[in-house]
Amino acid sequence: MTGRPPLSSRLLCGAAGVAGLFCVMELAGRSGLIDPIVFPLASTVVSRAAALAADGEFLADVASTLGAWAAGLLIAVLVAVPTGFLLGTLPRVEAALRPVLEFLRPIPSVALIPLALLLFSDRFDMKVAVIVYAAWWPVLINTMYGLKDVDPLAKETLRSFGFGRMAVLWRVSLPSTAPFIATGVRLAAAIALILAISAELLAGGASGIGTFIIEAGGSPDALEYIIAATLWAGVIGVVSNGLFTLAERRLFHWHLARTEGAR
Amino acid sequence: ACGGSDTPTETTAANAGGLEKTEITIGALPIPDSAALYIANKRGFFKEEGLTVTIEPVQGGAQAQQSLLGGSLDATQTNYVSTFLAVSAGNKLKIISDLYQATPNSFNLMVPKDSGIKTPADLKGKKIAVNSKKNIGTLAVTSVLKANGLAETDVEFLEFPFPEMAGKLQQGVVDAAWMTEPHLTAVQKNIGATKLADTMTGPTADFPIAGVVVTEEFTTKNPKTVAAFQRALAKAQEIAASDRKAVEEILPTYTKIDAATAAVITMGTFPTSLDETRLQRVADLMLEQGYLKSAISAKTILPGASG
Amino acid sequence: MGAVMRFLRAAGRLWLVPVVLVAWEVATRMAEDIFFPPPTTIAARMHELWFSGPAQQLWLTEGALDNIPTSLGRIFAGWLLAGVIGTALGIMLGRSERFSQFVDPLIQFGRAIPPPALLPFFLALFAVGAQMQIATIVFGIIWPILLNAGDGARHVDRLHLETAAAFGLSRGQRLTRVILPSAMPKIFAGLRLSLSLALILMVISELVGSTNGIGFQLLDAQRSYDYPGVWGSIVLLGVLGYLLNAAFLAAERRILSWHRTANQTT
Amino acid sequence: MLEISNLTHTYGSGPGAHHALGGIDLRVTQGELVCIVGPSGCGKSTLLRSIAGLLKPTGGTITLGGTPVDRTPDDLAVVFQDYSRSLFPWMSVADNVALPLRRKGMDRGRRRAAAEEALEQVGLAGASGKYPWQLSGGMQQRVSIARALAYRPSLMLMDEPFGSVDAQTREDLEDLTLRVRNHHNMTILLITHDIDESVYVGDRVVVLAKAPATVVGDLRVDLPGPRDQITTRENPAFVHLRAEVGRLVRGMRSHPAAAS
Amino acid sequence: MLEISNLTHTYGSGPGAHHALGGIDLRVTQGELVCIVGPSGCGKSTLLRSIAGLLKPTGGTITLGGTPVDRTPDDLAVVFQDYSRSLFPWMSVADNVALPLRRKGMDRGRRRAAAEEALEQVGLAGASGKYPWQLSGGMQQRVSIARALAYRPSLMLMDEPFGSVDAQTREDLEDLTLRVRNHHNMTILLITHDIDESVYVGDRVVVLAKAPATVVGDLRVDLPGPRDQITTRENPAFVHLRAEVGRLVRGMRSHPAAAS
Ligand SMILES: Nc1ncnc2c1ncn2[C@@H]1O[C@H](COP(=O)(O)OP(=O)(O)OP(=O)(O)O)[C@@H](O)[C@H]1O
Ligand SMILES: Nc1ncnc2c1ncn2[C@@H]1O[C@H](COP(=O)(O)OP(=O)(O)OP(=O)(O)O)[C@@H](O)[C@H]1O
Ligand SMILES: [Mg+2]
Ligand SMILES: [Mg+2]
Repeated sequence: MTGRPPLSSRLLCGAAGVAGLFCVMELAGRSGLIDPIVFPLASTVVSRAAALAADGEFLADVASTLGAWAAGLLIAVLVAVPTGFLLGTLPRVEAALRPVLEFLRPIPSVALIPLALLLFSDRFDMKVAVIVYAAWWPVLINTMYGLKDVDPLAKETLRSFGFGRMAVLWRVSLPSTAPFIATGVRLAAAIALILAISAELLAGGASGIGTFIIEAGGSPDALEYIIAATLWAGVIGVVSNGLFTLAERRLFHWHLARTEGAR
Repeated sequence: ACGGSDTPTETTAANAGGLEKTEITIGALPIPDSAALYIANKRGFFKEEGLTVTIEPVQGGAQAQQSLLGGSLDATQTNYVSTFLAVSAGNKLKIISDLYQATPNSFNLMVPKDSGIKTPADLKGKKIAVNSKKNIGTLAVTSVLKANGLAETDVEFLEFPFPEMAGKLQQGVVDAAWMTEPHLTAVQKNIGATKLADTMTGPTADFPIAGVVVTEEFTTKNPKTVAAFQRALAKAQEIAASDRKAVEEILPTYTKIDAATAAVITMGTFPTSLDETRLQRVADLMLEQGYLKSAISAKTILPGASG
Repeated sequence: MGAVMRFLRAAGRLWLVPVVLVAWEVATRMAEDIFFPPPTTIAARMHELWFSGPAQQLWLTEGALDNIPTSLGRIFAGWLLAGVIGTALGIMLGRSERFSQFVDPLIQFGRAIPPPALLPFFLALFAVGAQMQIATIVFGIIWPILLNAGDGARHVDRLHLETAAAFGLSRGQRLTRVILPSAMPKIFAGLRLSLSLALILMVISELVGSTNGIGFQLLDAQRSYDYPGVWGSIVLLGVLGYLLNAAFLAAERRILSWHRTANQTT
Repeated sequence: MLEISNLTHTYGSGPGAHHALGGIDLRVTQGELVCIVGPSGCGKSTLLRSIAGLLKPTGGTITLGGTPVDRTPDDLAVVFQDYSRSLFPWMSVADNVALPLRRKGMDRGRRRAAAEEALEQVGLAGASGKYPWQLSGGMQQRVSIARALAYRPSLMLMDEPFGSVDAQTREDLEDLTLRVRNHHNMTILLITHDIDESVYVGDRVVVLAKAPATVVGDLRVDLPGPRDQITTRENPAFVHLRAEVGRLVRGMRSHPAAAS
Repeated sequence: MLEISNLTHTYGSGPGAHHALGGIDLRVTQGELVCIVGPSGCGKSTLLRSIAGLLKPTGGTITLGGTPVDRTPDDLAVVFQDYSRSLFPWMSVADNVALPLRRKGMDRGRRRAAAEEALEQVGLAGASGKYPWQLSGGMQQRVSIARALAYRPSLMLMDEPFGSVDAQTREDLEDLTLRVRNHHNMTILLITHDIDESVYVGDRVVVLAKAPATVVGDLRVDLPGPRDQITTRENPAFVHLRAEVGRLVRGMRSHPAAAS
């Protein structure tokens, strides 16, 4: 617990890391290691991305993508955590459902987008459905594995005081699984963003980062536009992850204190 | 199949022409082919007919057709090869307007600077990039190959998005690339690629490329709306066909092609009428090259004929 | 006798599968939608595509031999690479605050980038074909392993680490005997997620510049409007995923046996 | 109140099986405080967990107030041997103590007050806002005692509850336990390794023999009540009983010791 | 060998800070066995963890054999108070004991043999193939003692090492510790709550006062060696020292007790 580096140093180090990668990419491009025709120079991409930040239309696209992302992620978590608990605590149900779930899990959400297009007449619903489908797996799996990791003595303690199954779930299993579920949510957040963009790419639509990429596809500078938009997707990922990490540090300080030991 | 007809059709008071449906969402690709749609919208041709048309960018024909059936789109731009394939698979689709037709040098086979490939006959055993297999690209390239004594199996087609083809040519991942505008102009300028062949000659000369497609259900339920749409779009096609400047002006508004590029690229033509015999050429060539298992009459994909 | 019982019990666990299949068949037959062919049609198409070959090829068709092993090879190569790199990097991240400060933003950045959008980058770095596809798979599936391993390594019970420190265990021993085992349950959660993701990424990586593989076949069926073929590929992916997962769980049960029994509730 | 007959338990099966309990018979009446002593690993905790319904014994019966124990009985509190793992790290000390009181239908304020009171009784008045991992081992153990005491169960099971505290605190806790027991007429089963303690707090001392555990001694402690740390321990009856239990634990079964 | 001067430690900062060690001075010479007693929560474990280099004290210095302790010293073994959490659940008991021996450069066979021997010494001959969670609390504690003993460190730190075992086993372990110490000339710091034990095994008994911890007593135990559970405990010097320590712990600082 002691001596956690202050936020500023985290930011600084992170910035240094990003700058390092930028330089490597730029050098690779300039030295001809990566032909700029094949993959544009880092500086070109960054300046394009910077220009996009001032482009109102692009910002509207980002907002639209984020809307679907947030809705999809929220629903995915709300569905996956209870399901994870159900499956994690009722081995019979888990055994019965497992074949079906394990069959569904590897089906590429991208392959499902065409089907989703057939089923939903509303674009937003379609996007959200696809996001939920892809994003709930990490939350589900992490919930189930987290449940296996709960200290049995902690559960027995509560049971010995006469608490029922539900109370034990709620008061012991949930809190001690929560940090691991949170990791699942962070995984899901990135996947949800990926799916939001992919769905827009495949399905089109009025606005969204994916739609922006479609529009850029017809341009001679398409690659630069696409990669600049991708850059923003990455930035959104970094920011959202930062927020999640902050929330986790607040919520699970007990977890850190107990485990952040001698390094 | 699902949902399309369930969308409640709004009939507003302003609906003078007794249209069954006044609000239409149409999918369009951000390429020159769909210019007339945007012209019609911008100049108010749709409004004049009592239609409110929303144009949404889509990436490809196949997904757009799925959106059509799912109900998130009422109509969409499509290329004819995709349409015939879809119809042969049992989809009930109707073409209601023609949008775009090839001209010389609008779809060329490009090779890198100083390539050893001098004529299409040199392509034997080589790799060719197309944007999508089993589509116009392969169809057109194959007809060029045939004209040069090669068969489709003599080459290997690889799929790459148009924007990446320049890089693939440069890296030598492919030996030739089938490209269209604005990438054609860009690839010549950026890496000095040269034209190996125009793929829109001979059997593919003036080849029909793209049109507007709806479901059969849509035409039977909304005949007046379809007619209104056709009238409005025809006006715009007229303008696009006769006034290149109009197209050049509209292009930067819905694509990321700037005015300077728009001024120099080679464009196809914008047909003003839907012609069955021209469309039949597509189906016939597809049958000849084995894309279709049995002959399809172009009539079946035109409104009025129930297929 | 034991084997028979075990078989019966295993079969008993699969009871939901026929139920789902029958429901699916009935629903699709009633809907009569060309986009949703009934399972029997899909099965027939799958048989035609992959399982109608000569006996000496185990009834696999050329199409099957051409596409399935290549795809599986890519999946395994990608998954193993991702497992090794992800675990190693994850543990470094979990154990070194410094290191994680520097690279964390890059990782979060990379994680949020849609793998299809990175195809051009991999295409630029690697020759088209297996190398580039494996790179795409690794890039797409490494995150769950990386994050979970990092998490597991970060949250090793403090007293375990102190014990290791007190007895002067070397860095290597601390890693292999303490950190790795205690992060193992989480790493396995990541590996299991990634295994299915590998199938998905395999499909995505075969969408561009590829000439064979299950993903390529899926795409091919899609553009030929061969709906039973599309569904057939999806079902094949599902079945492969199920089998891979079952094998994985069996391995996990062996490796994490201490964990299962140590934490079983009485 | 509690009747155990021919209780057996075997951990695992096959060649690695461990026969922990080998037929235990025990009756405890309402309000009694029974101490259980026995060598390390003999099966005391196993017995306790069976009574608490946390473990399904492989044989025999346990009835509590006439009804067989097949799940955790109502109105029971347990102080676990592994106290540090039985506290919830995500809750403050006070919340840990107050949590079971929800079962009693107490409102927030009364739960809080009861927790504070119990913490004060075990000498942790100032620690209520801290988290368990901020406490020393002995303090954690006292929190888990406070949790059980605050609950005021009719049956309390304590597994080496005073093992990690200093002598002075230990005596205080022993007296506290006795006071609370008298006040609320609880039945208590207390496992201890301290023979003096077993005689001092117990109404009876039950001695278990090594694996598989069986009852080898059951001594009634007839000491004049109320007990007092100094006078009781000086009582010749206490000294005698202590020696008796000591001999039983050492397996000497009441023979006069040869040496000394 | 070990020198501690003016050691202070404060947990946390700001209003919630806890001042655990308030300036401890202590010198331990090579081969000495020093027992540390003090009330629960006074800071004994904190002191131990500082010596083991597991915790960076906020003030003062610790030197071991002349070099300041800033990381975990070499050739050290610790028996943690929370023994159950300090065993690795993914390793068998024998592997847990054998693990540190890798540091000594022993080969597999010798590690194994040393582990088996140590387990036998603590009375766990049969348990080597089991996992820690298959053992009773007292057995787990003995495993962690065996691990430390098998390691034969030059400095051993033991935090209430015999708290969870029965009286008989406890005596055996005390004697074992003394034997091993004499044989290998180890230096041992042993925290205990049992005053008798501290006098019986210690060469010196250091008494800590309650938070913040300071040394309030440092008694040399001058009992005729080799110690023996029966004769030593009967020795009047033992009885006197025990009373002395008891008084110090109770804060009575050598005044004759009023009562009794
Ligand atoms: N989960 C388990 N699996 C297998 N064996 C077990 C398990 N738990 C306990 N045992 C065995 O059962 C026996 C009795 O254990 P128990 O915990 O009841 O002992 P105990 O009397 O409480 O000892 P202690 O005083 O040391 O706590 C021990 O020999 C132990 O090895
Ligand atoms: N991580 C921590 N954060 C805050 N305070 C702590 C922490 N660890 C210990 N303390 C406090 O420091 C004091 C001394 O704790 P320590 O564990 O050293 O006591 P101890 O003498 O070993 O007691 P016991 O005999 O009960 O084990 C206690 O009051 C405890 O509350
Ligand atoms: Mg026990
Ligand atoms: Mg302590």
